Order: sequence, then structure tokens, then C-alpha cells
Amino acid sequence: MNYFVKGNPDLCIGCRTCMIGCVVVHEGKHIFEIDPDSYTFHPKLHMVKTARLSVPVQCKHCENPACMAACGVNAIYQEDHRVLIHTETCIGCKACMDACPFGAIDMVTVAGVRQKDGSEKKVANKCDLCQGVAGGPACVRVCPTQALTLVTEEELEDLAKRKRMESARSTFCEVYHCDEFSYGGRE
Amino acid sequence: MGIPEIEDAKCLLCFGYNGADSHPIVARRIVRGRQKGMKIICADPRVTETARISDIHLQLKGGSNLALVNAMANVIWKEGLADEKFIQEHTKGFDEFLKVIENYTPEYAAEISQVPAETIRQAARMYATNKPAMILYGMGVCQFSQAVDVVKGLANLALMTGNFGGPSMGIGPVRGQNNVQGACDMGALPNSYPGYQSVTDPASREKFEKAWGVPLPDKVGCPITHVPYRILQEKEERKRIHAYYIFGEDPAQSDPDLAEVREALDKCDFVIMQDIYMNKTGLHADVILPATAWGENEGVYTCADRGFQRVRKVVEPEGDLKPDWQIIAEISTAMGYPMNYKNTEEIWNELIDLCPSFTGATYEKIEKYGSVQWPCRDKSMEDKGTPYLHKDGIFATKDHKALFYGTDWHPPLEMENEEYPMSLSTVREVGHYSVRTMTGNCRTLRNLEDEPGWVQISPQDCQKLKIQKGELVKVLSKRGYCISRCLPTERVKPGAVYMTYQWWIGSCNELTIAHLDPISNTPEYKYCACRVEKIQDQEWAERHVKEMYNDIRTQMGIQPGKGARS
Amino acid sequence: MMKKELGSFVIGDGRRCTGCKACELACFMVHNQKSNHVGMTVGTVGVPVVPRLYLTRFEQGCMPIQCKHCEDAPCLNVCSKGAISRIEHQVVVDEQLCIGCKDCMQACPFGAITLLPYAKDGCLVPQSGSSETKVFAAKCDLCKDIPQGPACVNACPHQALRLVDPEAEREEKNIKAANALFYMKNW
Amino acid sequence: MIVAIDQNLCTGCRECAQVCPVCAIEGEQGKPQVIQTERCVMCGQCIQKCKSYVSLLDHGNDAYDRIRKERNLPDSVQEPLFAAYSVCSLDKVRTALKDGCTFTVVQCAPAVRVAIGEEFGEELGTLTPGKLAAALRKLGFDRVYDTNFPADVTIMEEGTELIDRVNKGGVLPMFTSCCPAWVKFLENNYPELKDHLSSAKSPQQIGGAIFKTYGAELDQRKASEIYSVSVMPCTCKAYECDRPEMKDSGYRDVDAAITTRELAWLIKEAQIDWNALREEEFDQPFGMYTGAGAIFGVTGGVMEAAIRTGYELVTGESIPQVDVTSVRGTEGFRTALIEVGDLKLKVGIVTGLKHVIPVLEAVRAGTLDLHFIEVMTCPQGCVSGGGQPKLLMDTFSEEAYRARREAIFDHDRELTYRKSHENPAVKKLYEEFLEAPNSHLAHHLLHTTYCND
Repeated sequence: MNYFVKGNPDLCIGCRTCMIGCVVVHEGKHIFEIDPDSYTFHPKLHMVKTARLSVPVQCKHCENPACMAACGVNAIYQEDHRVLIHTETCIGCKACMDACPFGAIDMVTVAGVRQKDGSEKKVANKCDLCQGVAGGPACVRVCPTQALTLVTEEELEDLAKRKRMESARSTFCEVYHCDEFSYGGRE
Repeated sequence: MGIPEIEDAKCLLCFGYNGADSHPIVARRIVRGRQKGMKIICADPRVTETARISDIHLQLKGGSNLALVNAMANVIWKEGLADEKFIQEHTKGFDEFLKVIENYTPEYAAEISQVPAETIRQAARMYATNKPAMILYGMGVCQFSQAVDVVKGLANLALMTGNFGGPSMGIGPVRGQNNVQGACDMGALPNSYPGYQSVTDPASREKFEKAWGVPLPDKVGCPITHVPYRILQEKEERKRIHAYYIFGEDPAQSDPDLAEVREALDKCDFVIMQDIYMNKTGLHADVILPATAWGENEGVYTCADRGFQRVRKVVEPEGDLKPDWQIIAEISTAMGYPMNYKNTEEIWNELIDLCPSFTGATYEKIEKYGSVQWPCRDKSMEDKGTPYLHKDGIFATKDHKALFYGTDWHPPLEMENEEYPMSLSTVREVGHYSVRTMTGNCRTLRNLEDEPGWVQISPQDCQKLKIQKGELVKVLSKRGYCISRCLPTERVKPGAVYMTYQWWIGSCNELTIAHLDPISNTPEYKYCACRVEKIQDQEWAERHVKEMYNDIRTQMGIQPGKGARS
Repeated sequence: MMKKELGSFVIGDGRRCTGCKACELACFMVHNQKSNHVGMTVGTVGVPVVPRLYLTRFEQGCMPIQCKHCEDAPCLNVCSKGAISRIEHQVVVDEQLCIGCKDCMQACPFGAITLLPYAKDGCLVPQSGSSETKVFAAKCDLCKDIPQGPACVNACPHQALRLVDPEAEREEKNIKAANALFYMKNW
Repeated sequence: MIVAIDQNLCTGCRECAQVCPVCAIEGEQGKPQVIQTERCVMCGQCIQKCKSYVSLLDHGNDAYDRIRKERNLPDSVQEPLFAAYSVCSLDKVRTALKDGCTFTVVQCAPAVRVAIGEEFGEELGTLTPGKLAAALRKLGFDRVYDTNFPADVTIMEEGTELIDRVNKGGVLPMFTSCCPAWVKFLENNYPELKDHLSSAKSPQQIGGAIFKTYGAELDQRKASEIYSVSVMPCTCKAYECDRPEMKDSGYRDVDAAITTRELAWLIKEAQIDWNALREEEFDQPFGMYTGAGAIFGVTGGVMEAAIRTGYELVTGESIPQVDVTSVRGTEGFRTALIEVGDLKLKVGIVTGLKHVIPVLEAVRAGTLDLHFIEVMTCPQGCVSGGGQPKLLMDTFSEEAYRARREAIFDHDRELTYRKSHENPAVKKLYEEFLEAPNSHLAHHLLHTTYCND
């Protein structure tokens, strides 16, 4: 099962430190020394602010990803609990962008690479759960209010179990007013 | 009260303060308090992050603060929710106050503030019945012509409900710019010496005259917002200002009615600008004195909750620049008043001995405890300072009683009109800080957001004006105009637009009005009349914005030619 | 919506398409009104029908396939004649310049380009130096300079064709995804 | 079969099946469709709808020429060919025109003159009667007549028949009989109601009968030498002229019926430059027509023409309002009440064959209180006929029908005579030849019977 990062709108204060953390981690510390035009600012998650909430939205690393199915050149693959895009293969056809129901993929320029007619090369860009970055997803680490959490397979599993237990317990005790679990003991 | 105490309040009344955008660290406390079950009442014309997670959002119309505050007081009293014991023992002037708030029924306030009467009642009940309750107010209160009246109004609410003299209660100003609290503590105010000792009080004046060995004037100085008047229109020759020494401030960007400010700077005979980066005021200065930045010098900052904290040097400054205190000492010596302090501690010790409420806050103590909240009168290590004021209701007045102060509401000076049908208010936007002198040169922040900045407009108004998200528009007022990028958002109500004053091109202070609060002299940034116009030729507008930005950056000597990538 | 950075494209919905080819006919018509005096009726057509989207049949159903205006377009990058360029984010073939070398046909992963006869002023244009008809790389140009385009979308009797504006849709889907997080925030 | 579906081209999209008013097209989705000939009324709406054209990609480069030859279309035809098509009968006409000793006569329907121009790039609904006459003459027709004339005659015949039925308690309601597809539909499905049909022939057949009798006399020609051609906006007219009983003139009343599109092919084949043509008149006397004849091409047109004349026949005075707007409109079934003297004439108009079924059920149940009902198979009358120029995009069909309809009403308004009985040629026809409407001779030549086979 793939992991994913989930935002909690109750904790998020819309400050977008996660977006900057994401870019700095993927671009590397040298981002502050090199010429400002020589790198591209493409966060892999995007802050959404509506009248009701502020929370970043990013790839959910689906189990049978619509983007992978839509990709015309097989540039999208699953590896190490995550869905990844091989940007060298990608031709920017946007099929994945249209397929993703969450709008988690956008098309971004590749710094300094031009197409034959001079226009900038653009390829698909989405969260890769900070593959190869020590300490895991940067956005989770930099968020000042811990609004972002990395949900792993195990956590998802026991979250479901906990909810099942909770609903079973409350139905058993509060609805039928039995005092404790009796594992099929009495009527 | 201390910032950490926010988390433990049972109820928070957040009035005209957008924590998430101005002070993310304070916002953390609010969010954590919410997780601990704290009730939040948020009064703000916009849906700010705090409003979004609040229990009750009083989305009032701009300029109606006092009507709402008085109405809450009216409800608390009428529904018998006031702490009468505290009122008798610790306050006076309550009866006159009652007469004022008599006719401020929720229905009356609802008309003015467009907040339903029932919501006002619920908010008042929630504030009064959840103790301890804390009030945080920001520029949404201070930057109005009725600023002082509203602060007193909020204080009335705290007094009525006995929310003073304990932890996680009381009333907390959150300050606009960094170290505003410290600057006031150190006497950078026209009417007071360090430690809030009044210039007009002969005893204080003699003490400082004896300490500094110079005669001192007995009249209140000139506040920054009066400077343009004193340069351009002052009739009496004696009162006219000829020289202007500005440090750590950018009036050509952050003061209202910039056209007038620029004119004043140009007419003034001699302008000195002492700052760490070039900025808009620097363009009008005769002399630029480059000073060290926060990482290159050491000293003391005061936090909004009166906590002195040490700042230490991290990096050796490069190039011919000095710390602020050294520059001032050298200039003072050159002007005939020798200052040869060896370090900041020597200055600090001189100062705390002159200010009774700071005397105990030695460097040693601050470094040991990390932060010392004044008043801290005793140098011994036991006196760790005062976390919250007015302990047990003992107020700083002569008879230790707090004074109720009620006044009537009146609308802001410049209401919307035929020619300028919308209201403009300055706000904060997370991502950049203050006048962007610093953050304007930080590349990742510039990637996140860059000139000409945004003007927040309701989707309904955007439809009426036929403008789309991202389109450049012209915003005009009686004072001038600027170009900004349209941001339709449901977080604002129709008829009102909001701009951040940090943008050099989309600088909303070209529009704001220099109408001042009579006591605090703070301009009415939060309300003036404006108009938004669609720009037909978007290509021209985009090019024009880029050229203007390049020109400014070139004039300021920041990398020329590297325009903003909007 | 923010300044347009990505090319829009039309995408077919196999669930609604009956394969009636109204889209192909409409596409041919609007592209030949000026060049080949094609009027509103079949009788005004004097040249072979040259559509720029291709109704494709497969066992489970059928749907038209057309160009996605890729952001890193293989056809554009492979065209040695420089006949393919990007105009206002859309990938367009210059029919006069095309020498029919078929490279773009092989480069396109979707089969959205095919060589079809080139006609002007109501009759087929011969290749220079032979009686064979000149051909050109025919692909969707998103009805460039054609009012109320794209014609195929309007012509489809079952609304099986949709004009995709990737960026605007991504923003909408972001907001939906953010709202979804609102309901998961307690766990 | 006049209307057919090419099994190699049909992809089974079944758009035609949804348009067919009698559900005569059957087949699985995605498989070639088959027309059930016993139910099909040859209205040609499937032909107007079919978009499955002969494609270079799907059928190869030489498929087009092969199919064109199979359907014996003239080589000058370059336009796209589709799965659903109507049989082309141009060969007969071509040979007749080449044959020196046949006397070729042509008549063209009211709806042709507002659509033929579209095949030559003119705006939708351009009115071109003059060019139409000029083109037909250039093609070599000896006599260029106009179906609008027999349309006026139809009004005389049908109007009189209606008045007799009303006065003498004849079978009511009476249905119009000029639409051959509607007649075939009634014969197939409601034979017991055939007496409700007006016995008058359609204008095409009336014209054919007159041209080979009275016309032959005027031109001192033997009927056997005359080859009578009609140009119709309809694919079913070719079936009507070949109906066995349509030979009251002693010979086939009409020898060949071609569609507007076939005429366009003929004009292109003869390399006649349509736009350079100068307007010409139709030959007299059968080129003389009134506004009432002209509006036959529109739904409600026959009804309005009948009322304009019927009013005078009954009350003796001319109708106060020539434009009987109450019968106009495009809804599938609408009724109107016309004050004719003291008679309250209740009329109904059906357009689109699907809408006639409830009307017929009401007639059968005797619950329909109407005197006279006009029925047109096509969506908005003959202007939207199966043989009319086929639109490349259906989104333009509403606009096309509206433009053609307005052109016809404009034409009606600009004509000197606007009521059928005022047509001098019609008066002369009755004085010199038929004596009176529904006379013995008129009955023999201009009336017919149904459900004969």
C-alpha cells in the first residue's frame, strides 16, 4: 500500500511554509547561492484557501492511480510505497493532469531546457513523498502547527481498526447498554 | 499576560487581529488553544484563519468597532453576566460608563456593523461565561481614528467580567512591526523618556537632565505622522523641520498618503536614512548610513508581552557598516555630546538604573531566564519579572482602581461615495514582512509572491467589474492610484477591498488617508474610500509593472535588470 | 483564473460516443470554409473530407482521438522542417511548410497526427514536380482563429467531447480535495 | 428501395434510428443498420442525419470513386458520400434531355427555390426562383413550369372537396394528401381511415396530369412525346410518381422525380455557373402562381392557402386577413379556429410524422372535433425535406429551416396574387379545360384512390 501526506484544515494557518520547504528540499541547500533564475520554484503541494478552510492539497499516491493509467508514455510508476513520475520520459501531454480527480499534478518548466521552437519544456510535477530525503517529507517537518501528517499503511490499518472498535464498542455499550465485552457470551 | 498563556485561556476574543498572517508563532498558540477546547470569538471584516476556526465570527463592517464593543458591554450588563464584586472593589466610573452604553443595544449595533443582533448576544455571553477570557487586539483596532476609544472599550469588557490580574486573561496588544514594544519601552515616543516616564513631569525631566548633563525640553515632541505637516505647511519658522534623521523605518512606503510624504522628504533640507537595506525612503535621502542587520549585532528586543530578550551576533558584518548604537554614538560625539560606550551592556545598565520598572532586568538575569517581563524592580535573581500586570486587580493608578471609559461610536472620516464606491483597508499577507526591505530580497519568498501583489475583492464585485483572477487592475483614491493584481476571494464581503502595504508597485499607501487618532496619532489605515478599475490592455500593464519594478530595484542598487518573475 | 500557461485540449468520453462522426465532419467544415469555400451544406464541398480528429473503434466502444497539445511535444521537437510550433500555448502545424516526412506521425504517442491530402481554393494541390496530391500532417489545432471553436465539441449530439482547461480544472479539483479533507480532520 | 443504408459504410451509431418517424431502422449498436422496407415511408430524414461519410482513413483512397460509380452518380459529384443515401434517377432524365424528339417538361416545388442556392455557397434560405428557371432552361428543358401552379389547382380541388364534406356531412376530419410519405404511412398503418384522406392528388401529380393533357394541347404535342420531370425537396416523390395508379393522363403523369440535391448535381455536371446566372421567368401559362401556392413548402402553408380560398368560396367575400398567422408556427401539432362566415372551421396542423399517431388514434376513437387537418412528415414541412441540401452540422438545422421558411413567406408577400382562385392561369384552366373544380374531368385527372395494392 502507498503512503501519503494528509493536511488537517483545523491546524493549518495557511502560511505556506510547507510549499517553500518542499522546493528547498528538492532543489537542495545551494538554492540560496545560485543565480535566482537558474532554478525553478515548483512546489509539489499547493495551498488551497476557501471561505471555509485553508489546507495544502497534494498527491494521495492512489493504489491504482488514474494518472498512471492515463499516461501516454508510461512515465508514471509505483515504487517504494509511492507513485512517481519519470520526468525525462514525460512529454507534458497533460493526460495525467486531466485524469487526477484531486488536481495534484501540474505542469512545470524544466530550468534552462528549451524545445526546438524555443518554448520552455514543461513536464508533470507532483508530490514524491521526498524520495531520498532524510527525515521523510519536508512539508511535515517544517509545518509550524503540525497540520501535515505522513499516513503510512500501518497507521491507516489501525486507524480503521480503531474506528471499527469505537463504533462496535459504542453500539454495544451505549445502544444495547451491555457493561463489558463478553465475546458472544450472553444474549 | 504572556504569549504562552494564550493556550490556557478558556475563551479568546480576537479583535481586528490576523494572527496567522502577522505572527504565525502566536497563531500556533491560538490553534493549540483551540485543540484544548478554547472558545474563540473573532471580530474581523474578513474571514481570517482565526475566524475560520472560531466558534463565533463577528464579520463586522469596517469602521464599526466601537459600536460592536459597546453592544457587547450592553449585553453583558443587561443579562447580569458582569462580575459586580470585581467592579465594586477594583474599578470606578462604572455608572457614567453605563449611561454611554445604554442605547448600544445589539439591534442598534447590528445596523452599524451588519452583524446580526443575536450573534452579538451569543458572543457577549460566550466571552462573559468562559473565564479566564483573554482579548487580543491588533492593527484592526489601532489603525482607526477611534483607536484609543476602542482599546479602552475592550478594556471595559475585561473589567466588567473581572478578566484582569490573573494568568490567561486581560487584554493584549499584539503590535504591528517588530520591537515596537521595545522602542516604546526605550522612550522612542514623543511624550516619554525610557520606562514611560513623561517628558512633561518635572521630576523625571530633572532626573534625566542630571544623568545626561544637558537641559531637556519640557514639551512633547513631534510624532512621525505630523512631520509632513511640519515640513510643508508649518507657518511658524521655529516649528518648521529642516532635518529628518530616519532609522529602521521606511515612511516613503509605510506612512499614509505617500505622495505627501515624498513631497515632504524632497522639500526637507537634510534627510538621513539609517537602515540595513536600501528602500523607498533611501531614494529621497541625502545621506545613507548602512547599519548592521539582526544577525550582525547584539542587543535587547522586547516581545509583545513585555519580555526583554537578548539578541546575539551570529555573523561578522562585512563592508563598511556599523551597529546602530555605534553610529548614533559617533554622530552624537561629532555634534558635541561625547558618547563613548564600549558595548551595549554599558548602555543597558545606564538605562535600567534610570527606569525603576526595568532596574532588575540585568543582562545576566535575561540570559539566565531567557526572558524577563518588566516590571522587574529588584536586581536580585529572585525577582524574575511580572508575567501579568494588575495582579489581584491592583492597578497602576493612584488609588489602584481601574477607570471605566465609555464613548460614542462615530464612523471613519472618509466613507465610500459616488466617485469612490468601495472601502479600502490595509492588511497583512503571510509570506512577506512589513515593507519588504528584508523579505523583498529573499529569493524563495519572492518566488512565492512578488510584485505587484494582490488586491482582495469579493467575487461579486469582480463580476460587476468584469475582472478575472490574476488580472492587473488600477486602484484609485483621492490621494493617488496604484496597480495591483486582482484576487477574487469569498473571504471578503462585497463593497470592501483589502491590500497589503508591503508592495512597492501595488503600494496601497498611495491611497490611504492621513487622518489620525487624536491621542495616539495613528493614521486611519483601515478605512478610506477607493475605486477599482479594469485595465483593458493587460500586455501593457504587465510590461509596465515589470519596468517599474526593475527601475526601483536598479535605483536601489539591488541586482539591476533581474526583474520580478510574477 | 491565473494567466494561462498550459495548452487546452479536447478529450472524448467513450461512454457517450456513438461513433456518428458528426465531430469529424464539423471539424472539416470549419477548417475549410475560407480555404475551400465550404458552405453550410454537403453540396458546397468539392474536396475530400479532411478531419483533424479521428473516430477510433475498439471492441468495447468507440471515441475520437485528437491532439493533446503536449507541453513537451514530441511532434514539435522531431519536425526537422520547423513546421510545428506553439502559438498561444497550442501546438500548430504550418500546412504550407510540411513536406510530409511522417516523423511527427511516428513521434506522437497518441496517433493524433496523420497525413491527409492538402486542398486549396476548392481543389487538391499537386506536389511540386509531380501530379501526386500534396499531403500535410493533419492534427487538431484547437480551432485556432475559428469563432465559437472548437467546432467538434459543439457538433457532438451527445456532448461526448469536452474542452479541457487543465489549470482551471486543477484549481476546482484542488478545492474539492481540500473540502474532502475537512471531513477527515478528526482522525 | 429509394432510401438505403450502405452496409459497408454504416458503423451502427443509430442516430438515424432516433430520427426515423416510423422506427423503420433496426440493428445492434455498433453494427450496420437495416431499413424495414414495409414500415419505411422514404421521408429521407435518415439521409439528412447520417454523418458516416466515405473516409480516406477508414475506407481507403479509391473507395470514393467506386461507391460513386455504384450509386451511378455523375462524375462531377465531389461532395462526401454517406452510408444512408437515396437512389439517383438522373440517368433517365439525362437520356430524355439528349433525345431530340422527346419534349421535356419540368416542374419545381415551392421549397426548392429557397434551398438550391445553398448548394452553390449562397446564404441559407436564399430565394432564387429566377436563377432556378434560368438553370433549368440552360439544362435543355423545353418547358420550365412550376409546381406552385398545380398547388393553386390543388387548393381549388381540395377546398371544394372540403366544403362539400362539411355541407353534405361527408367524412370528417379531412386530411391533406399532398405528402406522399404521410399517405403511405396511413395506408400501411391505418387503412380503415383512408376515406379521411382528401381524394385530390399532390401538386406534383396534378401538374403531371395537366401538362400531358391540357399542356399537350396548348403546345400541339402528343402526350406520348412528353417526358415530365419534377424537382422536389423530397425523396418520397420518386415513389409517388411511380405509384401504379398515377397514370390518369394516359401516360405516367410524372416520368421522373429528382431531389434538389440531384438537380444541383445536374447543374454542376453541365458546368453552369450558378452565381453568374441571370434571372429568367418560368414558361407560361403553367409558370404563373400565387402566394398561396408558394407557401405549400412550409408547415401550415397548405392549410393557410386553403383558408384564403375556402373563405371566399363559402362567404363570397375575400378573406379580411390574408396572413392567417394562427396556423403558422413549428410545433408538432397545433390547432386553430377560423371564423368562415357563420361556420366555425376547426383546423389542425401536424408536422413531423411522430405527432400524427395520437391524432389518428383520436380520429379512430371519434374524439377529435376538427374539420380539416394538414399533415407533413418532415420536421417543418417540405423546406426540411429529405431531398433538400444536407447540412454539414446539425447545429445549423434550426437556422436553415427558419431562413428557408422566412424566404417563402417573403416570396408570398411580394407576389401580385396571393390567393389560389385569383390565379388567371387557373381560371383559364377551368374555363377552357376542366369546367369546374371536382368536375367529372377534374375528378378523373386530378383525384386518386388509396390502398390500391
